[in-house]
Amino acid sequence: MTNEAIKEFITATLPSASFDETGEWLNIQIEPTQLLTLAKALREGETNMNYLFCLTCVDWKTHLTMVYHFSSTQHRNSIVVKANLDRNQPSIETLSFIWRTAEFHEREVFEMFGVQFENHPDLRKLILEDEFKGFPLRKDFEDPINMIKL
Amino acid sequence: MFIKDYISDVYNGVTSLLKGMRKTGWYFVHPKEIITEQYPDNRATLKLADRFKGEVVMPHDENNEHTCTGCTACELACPNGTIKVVTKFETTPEGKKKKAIDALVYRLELCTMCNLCVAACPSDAIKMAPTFEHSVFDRTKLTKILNQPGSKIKEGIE
Amino acid sequence: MIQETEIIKDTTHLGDEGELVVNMGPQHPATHGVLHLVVTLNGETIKKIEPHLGYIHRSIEKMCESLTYRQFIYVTSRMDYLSSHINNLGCALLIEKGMQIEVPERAKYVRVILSELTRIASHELWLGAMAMDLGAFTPFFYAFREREMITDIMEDTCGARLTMNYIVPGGLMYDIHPDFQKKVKAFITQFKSKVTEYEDLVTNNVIFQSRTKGVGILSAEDAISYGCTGPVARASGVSCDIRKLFPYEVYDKVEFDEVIETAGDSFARYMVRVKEMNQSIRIIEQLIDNIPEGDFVGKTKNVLKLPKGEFYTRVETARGELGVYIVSEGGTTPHRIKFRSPGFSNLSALNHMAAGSKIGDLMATMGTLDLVIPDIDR
Amino acid sequence: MFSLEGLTAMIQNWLAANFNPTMILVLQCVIVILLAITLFAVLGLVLVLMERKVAAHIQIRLGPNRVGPGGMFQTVADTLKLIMKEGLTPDKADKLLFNLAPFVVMMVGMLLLAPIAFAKNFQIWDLNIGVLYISSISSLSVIGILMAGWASNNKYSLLGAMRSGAQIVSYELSAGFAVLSIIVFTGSLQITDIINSQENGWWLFKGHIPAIISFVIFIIAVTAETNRAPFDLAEAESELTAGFHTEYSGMRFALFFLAEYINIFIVCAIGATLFLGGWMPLHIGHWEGFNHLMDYIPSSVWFMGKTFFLIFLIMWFRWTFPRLRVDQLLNLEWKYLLPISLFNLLLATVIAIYGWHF
Repeated sequence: MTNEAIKEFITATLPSASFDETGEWLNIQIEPTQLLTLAKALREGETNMNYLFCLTCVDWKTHLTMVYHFSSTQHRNSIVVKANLDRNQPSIETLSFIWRTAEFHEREVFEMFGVQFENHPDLRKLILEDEFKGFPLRKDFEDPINMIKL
Repeated sequence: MFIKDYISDVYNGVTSLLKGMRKTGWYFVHPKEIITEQYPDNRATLKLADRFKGEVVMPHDENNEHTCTGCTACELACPNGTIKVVTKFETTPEGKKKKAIDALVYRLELCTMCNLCVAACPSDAIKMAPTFEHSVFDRTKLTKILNQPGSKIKEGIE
Repeated sequence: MIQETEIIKDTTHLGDEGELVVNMGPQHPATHGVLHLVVTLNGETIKKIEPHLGYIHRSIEKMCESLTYRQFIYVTSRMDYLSSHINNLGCALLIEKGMQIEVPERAKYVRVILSELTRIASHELWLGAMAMDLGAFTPFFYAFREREMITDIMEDTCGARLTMNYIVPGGLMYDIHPDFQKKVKAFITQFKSKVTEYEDLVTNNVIFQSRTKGVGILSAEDAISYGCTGPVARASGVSCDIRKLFPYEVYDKVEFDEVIETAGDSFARYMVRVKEMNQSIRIIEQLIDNIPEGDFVGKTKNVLKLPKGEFYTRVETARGELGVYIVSEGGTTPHRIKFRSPGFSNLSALNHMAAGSKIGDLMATMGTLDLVIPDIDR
Repeated sequence: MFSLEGLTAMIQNWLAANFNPTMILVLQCVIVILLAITLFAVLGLVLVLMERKVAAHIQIRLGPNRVGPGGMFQTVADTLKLIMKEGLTPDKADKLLFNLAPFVVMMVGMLLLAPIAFAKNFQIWDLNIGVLYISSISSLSVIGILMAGWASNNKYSLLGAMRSGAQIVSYELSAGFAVLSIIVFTGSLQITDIINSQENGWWLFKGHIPAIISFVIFIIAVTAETNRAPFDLAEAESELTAGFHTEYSGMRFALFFLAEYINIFIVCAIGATLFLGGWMPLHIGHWEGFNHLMDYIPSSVWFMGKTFFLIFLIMWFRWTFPRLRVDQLLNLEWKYLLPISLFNLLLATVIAIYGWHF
């Protein structure tokens, strides 16, 4: 599938999505509320994006960006979906019902960035201890004891 | 049919087990295959690869001279803050002021032997030594000063 | 202020009637590290497995945000320490891609040879450790004997046995050792003569086969959905070898087969790895005599600055697909770096694979997943 | 020619000359107990070292080689270490059972020593139901293991003990049937009779196929009964950390460890007695010269040689095979070993009735 075909397909489902082709792969910028619609379409439609190979979050100090890397084992092309979140109340729909791998990756993002994943089956801390305060991968995280400034 | 399968099952199983036993038995009666290195006893013959990254050292020649200019390239290259270069200003016989190292402090306990400092050094003043017996009873002994006392920079190194 | 998330704590609940909740790990002989599994048992049968991670989480991603592009490569050796060379390669490839650095052919060849040696070493260790999980102690030592030859080669050429840090952006840290080719060839001969040993001791052993066949089955759809990669996915019939799909370095110039099994059980995963070792040997044999002469490192600037943007590289480590995702703002340090580690995704499938089987099967399943805990925790 | 028989007779005469009958009995008991304890200690030291050396050589290693020449005193050092260690009792453990369990396991080993003939006329108690006595007492060891597993208040221990219970109870059956097929040939349960019946050849050779089959089954079954790999599910290091003795430390752990090796020695001694003629030298038909030569080797050496050969075999198994799964373990017993041994017993009976054996 070419990028054009994917663009057409996405525009058909989600007219408001904006595209960016400067990087290696096609970037799709969407609103967080539209994620579930787009994800379902990507998974079930002709794009057949059955492989979510990377799920992460980037802290831009003003907002958080969820970054999803999708790929298809059928067409072998990859796309990147991004959604900007409010930094104070970050919340987005979970994808763990569509891609099972999202469950662990979302739990990691939840504790590292504090993003709430709605309808996640088991949203608990995975790596940090339960009493841990703060979100370590955010840029403003400070830990005077364990972080050594060189 | 059932009996035949049953018997062939048992037969194949037993032969596969016997094959394994033959292999281990072969090693049992061939002590020459033993590969154990008796470490503290073979110190004399134990030779590590020349490139083995054991610790950072500063080679000095017979006149107690090194080639470190105190440019702090290694300090900047180090990811862990292992190296600290303390510089001083020396006056040469001609009366010129010249930057030289006072001490190159190397903290072995922080070092990950990544070789980045050696790669960064413009005058090949430091290198990795193939030593590995680093254990000491006191942690402070791991902080070393690499330049020898009274050493000075070699002529002609800028 | 951000609202701290309420964590639901339920420490009093220790399973329902007839259930036994066992903490496997963080100190347990079969978890090969500090993996903590909370296993709910019904007699000998596993009902649920819940991994608790983070016992050796060093926050490498946060650490890398304060390291320059030259410096951060060495940290990645500590992620998946069994394929540290391939981790380094992934990072170097990303920087080279982002900055359009030319890498000399010689460096490419050596990188691939060392990657494949690393893969063999990793699989050798896995083979021994997995046999040990199933109660056979001896193959461990035989596997380590061959692995020792590889680590000796690494020591000669890279100066370290495990965390090499031999790759720098643009090529290699220094040239290969003069004896490199001779030693690699000696290793290949030795390895080929000893392969039958593993067959006698492990592969054909009736106990081993009955312990692994039909155990921990993962279907192809589930493997993709769980994001499994590497030998785990290939054993389920998913073609996912990055070396074949998106060739990097000189993988497009060598002939090798992507090993695919379809059964999806522990034995298939075992066979994939054993066959992969042979394929790696095949790759090395094609390259070892043809290492071109020339520079071992390309021309690079002293201070590396990745242009503003996002970069992603994928490399095939011994455990699967390693993704390196860097968001750069144009400075000397990355703004955000994410390592998509293969073990993390593979582990997430463990509950699905092992639930409903016996405790003994858990060891076979976990053993064939080939988990390296620092790789999962990062 | 050195013989233990003469030694016992000498002591007996000396006792008879100097003491009254009650005193003689008491003194005999004391001597036997002292000998048994010494034997235990020595066997423990020797067998642990042997296991480590065998394992090492199979695994292309050297094994213990630091304490004493060739590592000879390694186990002595280990024992010293274990004696000096603190014996911890877990909180909420059943203290009485927890402390009792290692002794129960040891006691079973001690009781089993009674009917074993170590050399010609060198036996503690030649009771007329020797084999029956052995099979009944040896099944008691499961009680000790269950006690240990239950009393530890540890989930791993409990799982290990339960596994061990299922395992020992099932494998008792095929071990019993294997022994029974030899009893069918000899027609006596007394150990002396069984050994004497092998004067012109060991049962392994005389008894045709059934004896060989029952020998194989016996070896498998006793490996399982003593919880040795590939049947070490009760300990299953990679699954249950250390199984039923997870919580034991110090001397109590040492007792479990010792009991394991004593049990191996005893079952191998029984195997040697039943199938390989005990202390009886190797005799082949009418080769008079050869038989005379064989008679020259002391009977105790014959016995120990055979026993240690079997012990080596069991160690060889351990360091070669992977462990079975718990359901496969029971499958092996109930679907393979038990039917085969039942059929084998029938065959042995037919052969014994028609007198087809040599």
